[in-house]
Amino acid sequence: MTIAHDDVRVDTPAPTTQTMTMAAALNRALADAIEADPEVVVFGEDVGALGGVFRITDGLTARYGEDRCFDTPLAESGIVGTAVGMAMNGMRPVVEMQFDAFALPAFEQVVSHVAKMGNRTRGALALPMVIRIPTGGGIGGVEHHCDSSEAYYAHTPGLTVLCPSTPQDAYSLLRAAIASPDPVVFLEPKKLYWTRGEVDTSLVAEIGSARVVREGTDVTLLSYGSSVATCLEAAEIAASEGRSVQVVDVRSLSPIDDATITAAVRSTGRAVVVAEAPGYVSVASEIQSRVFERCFEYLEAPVRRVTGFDTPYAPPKFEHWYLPDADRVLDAIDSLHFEDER
Amino acid sequence: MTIAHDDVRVDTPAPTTQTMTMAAALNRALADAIEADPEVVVFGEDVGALGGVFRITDGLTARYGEDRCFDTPLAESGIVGTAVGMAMNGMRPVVEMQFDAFALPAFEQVVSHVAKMGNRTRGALALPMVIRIPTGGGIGGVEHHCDSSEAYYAHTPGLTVLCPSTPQDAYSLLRAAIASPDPVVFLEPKKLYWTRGEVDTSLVAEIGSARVVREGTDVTLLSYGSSVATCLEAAEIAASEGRSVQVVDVRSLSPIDDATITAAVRSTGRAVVVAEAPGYVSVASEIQSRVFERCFEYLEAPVRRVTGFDTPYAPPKFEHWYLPDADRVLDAIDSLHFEDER
Amino acid sequence: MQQTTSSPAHGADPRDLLPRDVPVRLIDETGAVTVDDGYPMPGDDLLGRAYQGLVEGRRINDQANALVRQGRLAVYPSSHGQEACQVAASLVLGAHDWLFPTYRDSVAVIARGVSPADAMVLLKGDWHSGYDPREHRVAPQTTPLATQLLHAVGFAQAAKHRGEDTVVLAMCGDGSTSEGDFHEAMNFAAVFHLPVVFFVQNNEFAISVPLSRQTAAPSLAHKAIGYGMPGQRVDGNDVAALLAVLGEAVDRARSGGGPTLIEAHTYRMQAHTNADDDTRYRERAEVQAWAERDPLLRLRAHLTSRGLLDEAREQELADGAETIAAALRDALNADADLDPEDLFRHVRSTRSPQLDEQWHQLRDEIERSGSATAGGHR
Amino acid sequence: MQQTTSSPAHGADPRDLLPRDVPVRLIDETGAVTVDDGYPMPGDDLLGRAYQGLVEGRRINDQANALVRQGRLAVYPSSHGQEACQVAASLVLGAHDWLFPTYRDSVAVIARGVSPADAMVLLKGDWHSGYDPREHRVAPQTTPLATQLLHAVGFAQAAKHRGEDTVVLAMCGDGSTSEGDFHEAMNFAAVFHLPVVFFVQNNEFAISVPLSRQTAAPSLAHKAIGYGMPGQRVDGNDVAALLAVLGEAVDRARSGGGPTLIEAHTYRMQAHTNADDDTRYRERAEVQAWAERDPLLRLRAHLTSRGLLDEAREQELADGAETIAAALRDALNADADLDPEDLFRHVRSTRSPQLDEQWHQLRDEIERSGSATAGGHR
Ligand SMILES: Cc1ncc(C[n+]2csc(CCOP(=O)(O)OP(=O)(O)O)c2C)c(N)n1
Ligand SMILES: Cc1ncc(C[n+]2csc(CCOP(=O)(O)OP(=O)(O)O)c2C)c(N)n1
Ligand SMILES: [Mg+2]
Ligand SMILES: [Mg+2]
Repeated sequence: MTIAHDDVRVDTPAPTTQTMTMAAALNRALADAIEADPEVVVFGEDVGALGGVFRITDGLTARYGEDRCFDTPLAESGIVGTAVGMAMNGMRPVVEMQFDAFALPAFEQVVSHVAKMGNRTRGALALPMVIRIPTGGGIGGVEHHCDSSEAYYAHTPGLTVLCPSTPQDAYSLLRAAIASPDPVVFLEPKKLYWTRGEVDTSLVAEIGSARVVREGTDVTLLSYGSSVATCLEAAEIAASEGRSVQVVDVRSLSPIDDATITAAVRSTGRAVVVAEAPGYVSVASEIQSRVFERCFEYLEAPVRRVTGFDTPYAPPKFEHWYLPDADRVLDAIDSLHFEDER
Repeated sequence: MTIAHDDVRVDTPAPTTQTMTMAAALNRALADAIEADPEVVVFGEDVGALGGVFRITDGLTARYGEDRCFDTPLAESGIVGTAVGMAMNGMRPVVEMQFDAFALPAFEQVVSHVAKMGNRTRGALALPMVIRIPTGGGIGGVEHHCDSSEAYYAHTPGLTVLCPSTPQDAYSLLRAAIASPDPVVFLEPKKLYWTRGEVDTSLVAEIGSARVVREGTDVTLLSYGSSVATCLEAAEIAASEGRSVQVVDVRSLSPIDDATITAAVRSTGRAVVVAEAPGYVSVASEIQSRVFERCFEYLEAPVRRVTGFDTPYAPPKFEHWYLPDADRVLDAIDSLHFEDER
Repeated sequence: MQQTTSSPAHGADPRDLLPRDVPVRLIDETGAVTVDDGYPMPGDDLLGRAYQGLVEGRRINDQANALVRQGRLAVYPSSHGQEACQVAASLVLGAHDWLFPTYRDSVAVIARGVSPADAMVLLKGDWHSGYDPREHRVAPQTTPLATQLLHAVGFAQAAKHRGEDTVVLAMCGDGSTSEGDFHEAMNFAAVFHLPVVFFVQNNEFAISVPLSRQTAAPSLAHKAIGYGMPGQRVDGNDVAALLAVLGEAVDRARSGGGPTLIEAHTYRMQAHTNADDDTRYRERAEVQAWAERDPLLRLRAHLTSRGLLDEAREQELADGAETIAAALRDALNADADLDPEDLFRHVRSTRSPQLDEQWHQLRDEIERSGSATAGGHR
Repeated sequence: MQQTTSSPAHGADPRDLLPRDVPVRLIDETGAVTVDDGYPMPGDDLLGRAYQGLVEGRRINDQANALVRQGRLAVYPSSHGQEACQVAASLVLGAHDWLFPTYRDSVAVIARGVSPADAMVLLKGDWHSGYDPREHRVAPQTTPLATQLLHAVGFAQAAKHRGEDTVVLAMCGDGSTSEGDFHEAMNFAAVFHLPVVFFVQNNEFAISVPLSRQTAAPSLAHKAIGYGMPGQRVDGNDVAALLAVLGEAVDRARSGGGPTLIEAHTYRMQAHTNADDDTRYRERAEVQAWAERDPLLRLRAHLTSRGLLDEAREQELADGAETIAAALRDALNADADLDPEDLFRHVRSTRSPQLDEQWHQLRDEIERSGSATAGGHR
C-alpha cells in the first residue's frame, strides 16, 4: 500500500508495514516517539508551523502542541545547549539542525558537553538526546547546503553516530536513537528523503550493527547513507559483467560493527569503502584501515576507497563531477587485482 | 649556547643558531614575523600584558605595541571571525586559541569561512592567517585542557594543518605558516613547550614535507607532535634489543607528505603509526590507511596504530594509563610478525 | 591597529544609546512628509537616485523569481518589499567603503555596481560566488547567518590599522540577531571602536519563525546599549528615513565615532525562497497589510506629489530596468563553460600532490567518457 | 513545555528594564547601613548565616590555595574576595532549585551542601567531577565559558514543562559575557520566559584581560534590556545587597516573571589560579584598594556594630571553618583508589566492542607490569 506523506496517521492503530518515503518514516518515528514517551520533545528552527525545511516534523506541533514540538530562536548552540540542559533534567530532546554546516555553531556544545557529560558525571547525567542533521549532497544545493560532517562527530568519543540508507532504517534507527540513554548524532541523507520503501514500524534497529544488504562473493563494498544506493547500482552493473559484489551498509558509524564488516571482507578478500565526504581523515579511511588491520591475511588486494574529493563541496553545476558514482566504484573494483585480469 | 626564555632578543641581530625551548622558538618566530612584515598582527585572549597563558607571546606587546599584539574580548568565534575579515583586508593575523577545546566555539568560522573563503572567491580572497592552538595532553591538565583536535582540522579541505615536534620546527614551521598565502591551523604540543633544542632562525620549513628523524631498517614509526619523542624513546629501547627502528615526523598533517612516508615504509616493510588523539577516524588512521594503500605489496605485516583510547581525555590521575608511551609502541612493534620471532 | 577602547560613556547619559520608541520616518505611507527634528530629509537628487534603485531592484527581484521558475536559478531569496533597505545600504556608502551582504541582499550588491549576472552566479550554481569582491568593495554574499558580521568587523579593524577612513556596512536579518556571532561582532566593534554600521533588516520572519520567537526585547535596536553603542530604529520601507539614519551612522563611523546598530522595520513580502511555502505559517491578510506600505509606491507618491517624477521619467526608468532584466536573462540563459579542474584550483594556493592525484583521476574518467559534461565512463 | 513568549513590554516603559546607574548597596564599606527604597535589608538570621558562609568560604579558599602549594590540588581558581557572591548565590536558592556554577564557584557549590572534598575532585584530578549533581541540585562546575548558561536555560525549560516551580541560578564571569553562548542563553531564557537568574560576577578581570577590553557598555547589566529582561547591578562585596537583589530575582522567576540578569561588582583578589602571575597585568595598589572593601570584614563590622556578633561567636565560627578545612586536608592527603577501567565506563551506557578491546589491551599492559599504578610493562 502506497500512502502519501500527509496520510501518516498515528491517532489510530496503523498497519505495521507501509510503503513510505524516508521523510515520512522519520516523521512517523518522531510522532511515535512523542506518543510513546511524554519526555520526548522536538525543537529547532522552523520545525513548528512549517514542519521543517524538509518537512520531517510536519504536523507534529498541530497534533501534539507547542509543548512537544516547537520553534526556537535562530541559534544552534542555543538549541543544542538547551537540549543538554533538558536532558540533564529528565527529558529526551530531539533537536533538528537545518543543514550540516549549520550545526557547526553548536560544535563546542556537542564536543565539550553532549559527548562528555555522561563521562564527566560517571553516568549520573548521561544525556538521552538526539541531534538530527540533514547531511550530504546530491541535491544541487548552493554552498553550505551539501556538506558531509560525519567525520567530526564519529571522531568524538562519547557520541553515537547513525546514518540510515532506507526508510526502514530511518524509522527504526531513529526510534532506537531516541530510546537510547546516550546522545546520538543522527545523520539524514538529504538525497534520500524522497526515496520510498517498506517500513515496518514494529522494528527498532540495534545501534552498533551493520547490515549486509546484498550478498556477493568476489568483493565487498562498505558504505553508508546515500552511497549505499551507489554501491547497489555498481553491484548490479558488476553482476551483469559476471562479478559477484557484496554490499554492507555500515549505518552505525560509531560505534562500528567490526564483526559484520570483518566477516564480510574476509569472505570475499577484496573491499572498497564508499562514502561521499572528503576522504582525508574520514569515516571511510577509518573503515579502510580497520579492514586492513583485521583482514590483512585475507586480502587479495589493497582495500580501496571511493570518496568525495578533498575539496570544499562542489557548486551545483560541478556536483556530478564531485560525487562518487557507480562508475567510480566500478573503477575501484577493477583495480582489485582480480586473477582473471592479471 | 643555552639562553633563557627571557633572553630572546630581536632588536639586535642575533646569532643564527641558539638553544632554546619550543616556547621561546615560537615567541621568536612571532617576533621575527612581526618585524619582517608590517601586516602581521597577533591577537587573542591574554596574549598582551600576560604574554599568553603559556607565555608564547611574551613581550610582544611591550616591544611592538598594542598595534601588533593585543588582547581581545573573550570570544573565540569573534577572534577567528575578525581574523578572517582582517585577512580579507590585506593583513596577516596570527591568532591564539587558549586550549584545543576552547577553539571549538570558532569551529563554524574555521570550517565555513577560514577553509573556504579562498575557494569561494577563486583565490581573490585567499586568507593568509594562522590559528595557533596549544594541543594535546601529558601536562596533568583538568578536563578540556588536554584534548587533541587535529582530526577535525585535517579532515576539513582548505586548511593547512601543521604540528611541530622540536623547537627548530616550531620556529621554521611557524614562520612558514605565517608566510603562507593560505590559512594554517598550527598545533603546538603543550607537553613540548619547555623542551629545549637548537634553533637556526634562518630556516623556514617547507609546508607539506615530513622529516625522517631517525634512520632504521626494520620498522618505520610514523608520528607527529609530542608522540615523536615517544617514538624516539621506543626506537632507542628497540635498538638496545637489536631492532633498527626508523622514525618519521609527519609534521605537516595536511597536506601530507605521501612520498616521504611511502618511501620510508617501503624501505622497512613494517610500520606503526603513533599519535595521542583518540584513534577512531583520526589522522593516525588516515596515515595507516594511506600506508596500507600505497605500500601494500611491501608490507610484511599489517600496519599498526598506537593512539589515545576512544574515550574522553583522561583526568590527570589517569593520564599515565591513557597516553601512548614507549612500551605501548614497543608492544605494537612486537606484533609485526618479525621472522626471528615466528 | 588603534586599540583605543571606548570606556563606558563618561558624563553622557547611557540612555542616549537607546533607540527611539517609534521608528524614524520621514515619508509616511501616503507619500506625505513627516518632519523629524533629528533627521533631515535627503536631497532631491539622492531621492531620485533612490527611486531609480527601487525600480531596478524590484525588477531584478521579479526577474530572478521568473528565472527560478524557468529553472535557470537554483534558488532565489527575494528582497521584494525590502528594496528600500537594499538601495539605501548601497547609496549611503562611498566608493571606498565596503558592504558585507547576506544571501538576501542581491539587490544591494547590484546597487553597488556588481553586474546582476555575476551576483547570480552563486544562485545559478556555477560557482560559490561570481564577482571579484575588491572591484566593487562587496564581500561575497554570506549564507551562514551572522558570520559575516565578524568579517566586517575585522575588515574595519584592518582599515583602521592602516589609517584608512573606510566605513563597513554589514547586513543581517532579524533572525540572525539570535546567533552568537551577532553578539561577538557587536561587542568587538564596540570594544575596538570600529567604523562599522550594523544594519538589521527586521522583516518579521526567519523563514517561518516570527520575530516574537526571536526576541522578547522592546526592539532589536535595544541591544545596542548592551554593547555601548547607539541603536536606532527606522521605518524600513521609507527610503528617505533609511538614507538619513544610515547616513548619520556612516558619518559617525567615518569621523571616529564608532559603530551603530540600526534596525529597519520592514517585511518579507514573498516566501523565504521559492523552495518555501509561506502559507504554512502566516496569514495572507498580514502580507496584504504590508503591501500597502510598499517602499516603491510610497516614494513614487512622494516624488510625484512634489513634481519630481512624471510619466516620462517613469517610462525611462522602467526601460532602464527592463534592459538590466534582459541582460540578466540573457546571461543566465547562456550555459557557462565550466572547467572541472576548477574543483581543484584554489583549495590552497598551491595544489597538493593529493589533489593533483584526485584531479588526474577525474580527468581520466572524463577522458574515458569522452565528454566533460558526463561524469561517468561506462 | 509552556511556550508562552513574552511580548515586548506593552504599556510598561522599556527603560524599566535598565539597571540602576549605581550598584545597589545596603551596607557600606564601613559596615554602616545604606537605606534603599527598592530593596529591604535581609533579616538578622539570614545575615548571620551569610556571615558563617563567608567565614567558611574564606577558609576553604585559603585551604585550597595551601593544598595547591603542597601539590595536592593540580590547580585552584580562588574566589577570595568574591565570597559574598558565592554565599549569596547559594542562600537565595530553595532546596529544590538548581545552581549552575563555574570552575571559580567551588565555595558556592560547597555552600549548597556538596562536601569540600567532593567539590575538589576535579581540581585534584581524580575525575572530571566528584559529586552527584542530583543530590544537592548543583550542576558540574563548568570550564568552557558560558556554555553552562545554556544548560541552565534548558534545565529550567524542562522544569517548567513539568510544571515544577524550580528556579535555576546560573553563574558566569565578566569575561564570559563576551561569548556567543552568553547571548544565546539570555535570549532563549527571555523568549521562553523561563525561571532563570543569570548572575555575573564581574571581578574586573578575565585572567589578565580587564573589563574595559570586554565591553564598552555602561554596565554588563545593560545587556538585559536587549533581551527584554530586567537587569540590575549590585555591590558584589555587600552580601546583604546581594541577598536582596538575587532574592528578588529568584522570587520573580518562581512566580512566573521570567529571567533576570544581575551583575555583581566585585574583584578577584588573587591571581586567576595559582598558575597565573597577576603582577604582569595589574598594579598592587589596585588590589590593595579592593582589600578595603572586603566582603567578610564589611559584614563583620556591620554585625558587630549591631551586637549580632561577639568574640565567642567568632571563635565558634572559626572553629567550625577549621574543622571543614581539616576534613578537606585529610581527604586530599589520602590517595584515592583509582580504577583504570573507569576510563572505559560511562563513555556510553553500554561499552562498545572497541572500548572493550582497548580496555583489555590496557588491562594486559597493567597485568604484565604487575602494578596498576605504573603504565608501562618493560
Ligand atoms: C548558522 C545558520 N543557521 C541556519 C541557517 C539556515 N537559514 C538560512 S536563512 C534562515 C533564516 C534567516 O532569517 P533572518 O536572519 O531574519 O534573515 P531573512 O532570511 O529574513 O532575510 C535560516 C534559518 C543558516 N543559513 N545559517
Ligand atoms: C570557551 C573558553 N575559552 C577560554 C577559556 C579559558 N579561560 C578559562 S577562565 C578564563 C577567564 C574567564 O574570565 P571570567 O569569565 O571573567 O571569569 P573569572 O575567571 O574572572 O571568574 C579563560 C579565558 C575557557 N575556559 N573557555
Ligand atoms: Mg528575517
Ligand atoms: Mg572575571
